[in-house]
Amino acid sequence: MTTHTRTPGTTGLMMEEPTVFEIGSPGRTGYSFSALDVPEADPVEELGADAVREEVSHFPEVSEVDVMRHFLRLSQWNYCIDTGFYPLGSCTMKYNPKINEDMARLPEFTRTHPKLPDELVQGNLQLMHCLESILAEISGMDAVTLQPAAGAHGELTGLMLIRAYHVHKGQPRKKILVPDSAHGTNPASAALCGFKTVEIKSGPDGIVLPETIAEAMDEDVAGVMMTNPNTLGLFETHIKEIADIVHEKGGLMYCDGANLNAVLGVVRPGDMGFDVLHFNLHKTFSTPHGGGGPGAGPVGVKSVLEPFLPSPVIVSDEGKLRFDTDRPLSIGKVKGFWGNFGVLVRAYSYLMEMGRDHLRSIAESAVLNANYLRKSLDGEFHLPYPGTCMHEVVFSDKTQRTQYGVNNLDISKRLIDLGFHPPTMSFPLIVPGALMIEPTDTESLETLDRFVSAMKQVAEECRETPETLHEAPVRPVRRRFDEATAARRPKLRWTPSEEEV
Amino acid sequence: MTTHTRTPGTTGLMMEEPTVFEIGSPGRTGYSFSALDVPEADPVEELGADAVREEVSHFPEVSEVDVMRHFLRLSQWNYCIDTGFYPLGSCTMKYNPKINEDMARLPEFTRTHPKLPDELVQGNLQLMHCLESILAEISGMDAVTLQPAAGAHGELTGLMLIRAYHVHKGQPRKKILVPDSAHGTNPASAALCGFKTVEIKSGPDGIVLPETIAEAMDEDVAGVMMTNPNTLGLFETHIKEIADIVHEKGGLMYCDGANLNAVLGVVRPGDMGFDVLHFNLHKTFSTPHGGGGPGAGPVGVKSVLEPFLPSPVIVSDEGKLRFDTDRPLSIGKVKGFWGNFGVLVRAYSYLMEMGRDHLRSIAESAVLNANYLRKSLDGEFHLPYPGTCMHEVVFSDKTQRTQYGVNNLDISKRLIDLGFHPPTMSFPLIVPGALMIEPTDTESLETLDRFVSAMKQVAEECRETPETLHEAPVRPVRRRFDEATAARRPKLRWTPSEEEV
Amino acid sequence: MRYLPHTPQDIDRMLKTVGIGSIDELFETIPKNLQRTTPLEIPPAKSEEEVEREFARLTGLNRAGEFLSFLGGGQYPHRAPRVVDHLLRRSEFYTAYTPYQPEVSQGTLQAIFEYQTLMCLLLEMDVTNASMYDGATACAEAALMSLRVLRKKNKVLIARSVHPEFRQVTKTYMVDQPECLVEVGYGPDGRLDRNDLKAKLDGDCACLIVGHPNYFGTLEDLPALAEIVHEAGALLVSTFTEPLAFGLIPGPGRAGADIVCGEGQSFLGDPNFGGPSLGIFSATEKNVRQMPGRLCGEATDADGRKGYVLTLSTREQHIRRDKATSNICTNQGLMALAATIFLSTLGKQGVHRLARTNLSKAAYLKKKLAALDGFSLAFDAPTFNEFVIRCDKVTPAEVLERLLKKNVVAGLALENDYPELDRHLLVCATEMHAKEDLDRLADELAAL
Amino acid sequence: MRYLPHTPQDIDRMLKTVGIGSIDELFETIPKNLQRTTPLEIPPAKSEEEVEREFARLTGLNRAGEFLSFLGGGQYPHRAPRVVDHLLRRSEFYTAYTPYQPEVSQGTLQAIFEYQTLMCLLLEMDVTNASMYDGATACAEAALMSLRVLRKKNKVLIARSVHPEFRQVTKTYMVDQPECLVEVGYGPDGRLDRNDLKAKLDGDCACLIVGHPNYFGTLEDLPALAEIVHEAGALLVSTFTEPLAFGLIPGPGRAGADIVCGEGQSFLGDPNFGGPSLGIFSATEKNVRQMPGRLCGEATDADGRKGYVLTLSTREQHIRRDKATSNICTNQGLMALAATIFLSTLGKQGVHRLARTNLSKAAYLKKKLAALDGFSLAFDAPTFNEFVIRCDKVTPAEVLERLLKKNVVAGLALENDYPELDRHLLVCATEMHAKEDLDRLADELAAL
Ligand SMILES: Cc1ncc(COP(=O)(O)O)c(C=O)c1O
Ligand SMILES: Cc1ncc(COP(=O)(O)O)c(C=O)c1O
Repeated sequence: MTTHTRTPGTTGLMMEEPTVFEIGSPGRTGYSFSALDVPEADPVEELGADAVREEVSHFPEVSEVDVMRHFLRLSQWNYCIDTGFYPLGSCTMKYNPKINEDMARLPEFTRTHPKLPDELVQGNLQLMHCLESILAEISGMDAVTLQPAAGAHGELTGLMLIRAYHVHKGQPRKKILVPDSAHGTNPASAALCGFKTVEIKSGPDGIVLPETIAEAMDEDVAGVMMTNPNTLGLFETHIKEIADIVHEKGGLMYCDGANLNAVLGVVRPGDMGFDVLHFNLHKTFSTPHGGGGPGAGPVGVKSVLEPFLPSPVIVSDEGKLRFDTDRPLSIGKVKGFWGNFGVLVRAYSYLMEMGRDHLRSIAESAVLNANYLRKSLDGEFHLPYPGTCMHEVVFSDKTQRTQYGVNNLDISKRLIDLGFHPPTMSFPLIVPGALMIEPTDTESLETLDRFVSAMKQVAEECRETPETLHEAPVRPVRRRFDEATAARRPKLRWTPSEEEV
Repeated sequence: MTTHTRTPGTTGLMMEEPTVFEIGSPGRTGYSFSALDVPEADPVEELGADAVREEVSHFPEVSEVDVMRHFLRLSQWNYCIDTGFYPLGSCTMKYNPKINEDMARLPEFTRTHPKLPDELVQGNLQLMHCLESILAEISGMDAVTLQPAAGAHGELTGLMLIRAYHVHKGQPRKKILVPDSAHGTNPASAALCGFKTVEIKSGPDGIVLPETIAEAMDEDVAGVMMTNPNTLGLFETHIKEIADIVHEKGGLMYCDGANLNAVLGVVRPGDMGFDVLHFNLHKTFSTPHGGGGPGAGPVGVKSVLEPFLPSPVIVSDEGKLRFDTDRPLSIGKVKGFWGNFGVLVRAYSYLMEMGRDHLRSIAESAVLNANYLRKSLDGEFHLPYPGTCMHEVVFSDKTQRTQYGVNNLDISKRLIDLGFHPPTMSFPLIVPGALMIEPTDTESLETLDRFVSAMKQVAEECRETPETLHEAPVRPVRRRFDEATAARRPKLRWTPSEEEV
Repeated sequence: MRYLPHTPQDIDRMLKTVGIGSIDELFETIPKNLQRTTPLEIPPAKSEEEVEREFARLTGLNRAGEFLSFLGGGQYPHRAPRVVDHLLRRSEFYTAYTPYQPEVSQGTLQAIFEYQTLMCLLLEMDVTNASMYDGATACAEAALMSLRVLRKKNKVLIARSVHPEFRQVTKTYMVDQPECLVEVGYGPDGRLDRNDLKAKLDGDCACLIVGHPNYFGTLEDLPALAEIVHEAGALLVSTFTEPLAFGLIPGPGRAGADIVCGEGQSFLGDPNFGGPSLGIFSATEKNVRQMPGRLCGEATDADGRKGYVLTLSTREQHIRRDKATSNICTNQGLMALAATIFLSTLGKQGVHRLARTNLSKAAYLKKKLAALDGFSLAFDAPTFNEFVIRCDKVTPAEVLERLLKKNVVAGLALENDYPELDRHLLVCATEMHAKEDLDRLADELAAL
Repeated sequence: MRYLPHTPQDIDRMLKTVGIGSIDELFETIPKNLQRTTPLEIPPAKSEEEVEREFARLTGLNRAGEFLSFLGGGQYPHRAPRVVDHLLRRSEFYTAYTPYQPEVSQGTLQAIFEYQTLMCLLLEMDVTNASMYDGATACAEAALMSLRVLRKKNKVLIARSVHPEFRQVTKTYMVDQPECLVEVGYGPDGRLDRNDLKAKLDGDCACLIVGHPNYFGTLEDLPALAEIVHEAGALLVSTFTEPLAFGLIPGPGRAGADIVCGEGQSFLGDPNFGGPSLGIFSATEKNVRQMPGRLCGEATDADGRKGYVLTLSTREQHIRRDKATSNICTNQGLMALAATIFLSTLGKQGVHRLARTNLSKAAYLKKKLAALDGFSLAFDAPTFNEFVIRCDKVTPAEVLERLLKKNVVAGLALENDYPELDRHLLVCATEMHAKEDLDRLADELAAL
């Protein structure tokens, strides 16, 4: 086995660490077995010689100590919400309350097998049932399915419902209208669902104009997929008018609920004219992102779409809850079993603590924070859409790019040096060089002020020492990567070095 | 409130962080209250106006988010076992198994009030009772008390037993013999117990010679306090002979069991002639040090001392366990309630997992590791006592100090730069410039090899670039401190700045 | 509210900066008539203590803890070593986002890289992605990927012995062409019916999807199937619900499977009522650019140091939008990490031994049950840790009901998903079952 | 063994380096006749799963969870916010040693500095050490410190109303001069009997130790006592078992206490069967060099940056050996951290409100119980969250026994520690008791 060849300590506190395949020693293990209390089966006898492998070559051989250190050291290379400000636009990186984690680990929940008789898991069912009602009330919808595992999965599910609705009416439709500011998953979900995506131009103020929709709307349009507030952080003021146009032509309105944080308790998608929406529990309802999931993307619908919901649904029979699979019009299952239950538990815990008393305060705090940043940084960075924003504000690198040759990537990387997670840059596509900043409801004024100082420092550096920005970041454990080469010659797994093969 | 004035990020991952008194905002809180369901009492009415304070001035005003980030950031400034090698001699910094932490958090344990009727806490009592038996068997003692909270507390308790024994015999004695290699707590505990400490010179091989003891031994010596293996990592080969001499003169033998890790399952203090010893559960039995405690320092005794044990003791009445306070000869209580129960749970968990099968392997691994380091570094660093060692090896900076002007502190600080925790330097006092290295049983050969390389690099640097060592450490969040000034003008608490007062 | 930091003074200061007089002005772009004027009708706010009480009430309604269960069928009783949860609780792991910024996400990225490698080693495949939602959606994505790889073909064959939920979700995902999903039956040994396969395998077939082990716990003859399928110019998709089997049996890649995917819950421990679990998805190098999901790859930084980045993202929705290979964005990252830690802890020896322990427990139970009067084995091909018994005298429904009264969940009745298997129970035994548990099931069944 | 890393090959390599042929040779300095030849008679090794089962067995023997308890008397039912344990689980905190190397221990050190400050603010004292073992040993150390500060004096007065365990441990610690510990009685109001004090307070007295609140839950008139004691040239030591009271009442430092010490379990939450808890120890600046225990202080590093170190260590055993102010080495560091996190979370508003909640709950219960036929209040001075009731008709032993049958632990009988209080029960109510709990106690007592 190779050993640590690079500098063993970078700060005396963080270590360089090879992959788990390069540490340990042959024959070592980190697992403890109970003695086998039944006769040991002979694999060859049970399965046949061809069906038995010698070993899983190159699997790790490490102790529990090795495991603990290895992954602890890796963890120390991550920035996270609990380290600091994470204004990654559209991702709603709010604080993940600690009690949620504990509740989700209650063994009475975690140990339940999904196929247990309903009567043994009434607690699980009740939690899910209550969560459905709360989400329905918050969104102004009539019914909710908890099955989808993430936002994009919710989109797919919602679009399938729209599709099934039209098919059921005997008028299958082929097109989905999607504004140009939409998140990439929107067109991708539409395509996966067999729809043709028609891109809708946002108006000059960054919101969709009813006339644009009216123009694109025809009898082959199954629905319109909108995000409200949209990804520019702006409320789609004409939403009701748009919905009327769409409904008039027999279309349905889909709401990407990724930005629901902005309007909790203030306005409900169901009241704006939406027929179906997905929630991101891992955004709005504080469940952790886990470094890339798991999330949960429940879908809420108006009653017209209820018959098509994924099977099963939870129903109450004389106070006893059960899964009902007798759903002839259902689109079927979109996921194994019932959804990301552990994530649902966390969201339920959050909703219990927030309750009706604090729900609106979440939106207020989120929107106030975004507008505070908007005003505080206006002038330093270009604001393509300068009006009052909702939960997030989108700046651009226009000034810096055109005047100093510094782009949004450079600015973001420099923020890393200053102790902040960068904003979102990959979209909205209608803002070239976007810096999409979502401070969320849990960030304090002091944190915002520190971020404002850092952004101002960066703006100053753009003017004075632009090379600092091209070179950034210089402080973390790694600097900028050569991603082009990585994609050209992808190395997607560890492989043993020559002598080990 | 002041804000972060220093560089907000040092590596983009670790942050500078002011004290908790300097963050937050007036009126903010991180605690959630249930509504009061009884009439609100008026403090002035209940307690009198003089007995009510306005507020606790300058107390923190922070949210849960602030709290989480503050302490998480602080944590990132610590080196710990789970980060890497921690060869702090005499401290037995072995891996702290994760299951122990979970078992100690079982609510059926943590929620028990110490004054509950015995019948409601039979689980606690059984755990303690079993732990006592196991410790007795491991040490070769007849009875064990779990009351002392740490090693030094165990020492004090043990010495009190010795004292009470002589008093009870009607022959109070005044002196305790303590070898010059002893840990500072030994003489300090003796003094606290009202004894006069007589220092015993170690022999040329680092161990105590029977003749030295014989010389010092008289009818006023209550006992001899020895550490075996001693703090040089050497086994006191003449221990039985010494014990005979002491016993002959009516004295008793006390064993500082801090180094028990070296001899688990190999030899028992009770079989060497010791009458009383303390255990450090936070060393030998893997309970975490917690950045300075809590520990647990149970005391084991031969039957002659049993009547004097702290009250209460656990006894079994027809299968039911109970606390017995009817102990007329007891020295009394040495701590509130029954001991550091949560620490006892962890040690019990460790002992359950190790069992008789692995206990000796612990000692073997610990001793093998120490000797491997001894041999691998012999020649690079001076070895004052070059023979086979037990669980630790003590080098000195003699070569480096005399030839290159580099001392053990410099060497230690340089190790920090290289990603290792330094060895113990403060003792044994008989080795000037000591580097006391205890690798423990849970460290792998790869880790030891990396440490050897680092030590060799340091030795090389002493020869080539000694200034590197004087300046070390340069990598962690702070460099060497001016401790002299800190002690001369002590600032032992945060105070508000002028304008805040 | 302890998570909402603003004090009234903070709010005043901020409003001043924003240049407005009240919070409500922030919402002025929202038409007044749409805004709510009354609070939502949801429960009132609770303190932390009250939240705990609510959860105590809910968990008190669950009674599963009192029951001895032999349920498998896609989710298996295993326990993760304690160290796994200790590491998952590291804020740096669970409160981070998808690692878009590699410089401050090397921890997550290296862990994904290790996960991808572990799965490749276990399944004997070239490439594994960073995770899918679960086994069922992974299976569905495999069908769609096959259709992308072989663009001229439009049919997907799926073995009836593939997990019913995998089949259902695949059908849902094939929204455009449900009729193109064609089932292939199983033979009396519980394996794929090769005659039926040969009858249905034509030039339009993009792939055959099998389970290995399949839903009956049975191992397929993968090399033979690979040969047949490849000969017809189609891909072999091998799915699984119990990847622990691969600690003992060869990875499907060895037999030539083109896509291997399935459910990774066994490497997480507790079933968690079915989620969050882990969708594992592996393919051959040659088809990597048709893979769904994120991929982590090695890269070099500006100082020449090795590290990791998300790569080949031109396949993905944030770049390709409606031309992406999948719409997946958030996946099951933390679960992939959990599996990585669990498998590292088990290691080479452990994964073999744990698999063998499962085999031994199930073999013991199988033998005992087969010997009972009134029960027989349904299929005779080899099985790993679950198998199907036939209830010759009492109906499965009655077996289940009567054992439930004895606090035993005897297994899963197959009739719902397989009307033709109306006397059949799927029974599972793992390392979590002590011998006395296994004996108890046999005794209870004997006593019926 | 998963914690012991060496494989047989590793051991061979190491033995070769050491230059010996077998492990046993490592133990050659241990006389053969002392070495064991047979394994120890302790239970066999268990797997992780088996360890869990053993603990399930043990916790199953505890029945306290089913009981409603009104026990206080030195350990109080409070709950720590969940965030506390999340932070205590950080390896960087709990697996570090005492911060001897400040450059890599700034986290622990700054937290200690914050702890010291919090306690100084709460108790209105100048200096607080990094912690003692618990309240009882802190009290004992306060007696010894008083004797060091006033070296010519040899007597320690201690109020009989100080927690019995504090008194017992102090007596144990005064090993050399047990007769020098003199008790001062209490009056009919539950406070210190000033006449008795005056009678005993002579020129040999180094200090008076009182409880505030004392063991009966009663608040002392601290300013008056301070005056009397100081006049006699002695120190006032104010102890406590319920520091939450200081969220509402002035810190003892304000009244002039010279040493303030006690038990900090209330800031940890769960009582944990009495430990590990937290010994809090504060003193005045002027006597800092006579303090026991570790102290953390601010310092400047080589780059001029502020940081923290352990300081004034010339008082301590590792430097001073038999001349040290105490023998304490390992203290209760992690518990001090827990209290720091808990108190930071509570904050200025919270600590006041929580204290007031406790007062309200206890006041409500006190009023209810006082109104019951057959029960009366024993003392009339103000109390915080516990108080003594007199059982006028039924003996306390019988009250306890009969309520135990109803799953209620009604309180603590005082007779054991105070033979003169043989009809008395100490009853406690905190924020953990719902109104219905309090009503239930009253109802059950009424029904006797
Ligand atoms: C606006 C928007 N829609 C949809 C998604 C997709 O959600 P998920 O990642 O949960 O699939 C995102 C996620 O970033 C988003 O920001
Ligand atoms: C040899 C020796 N004796 C006694 C002690 C004191 O133990 P504790 O710190 O648990 O009080 C130590 C602690 O380092 C030690 O090394």
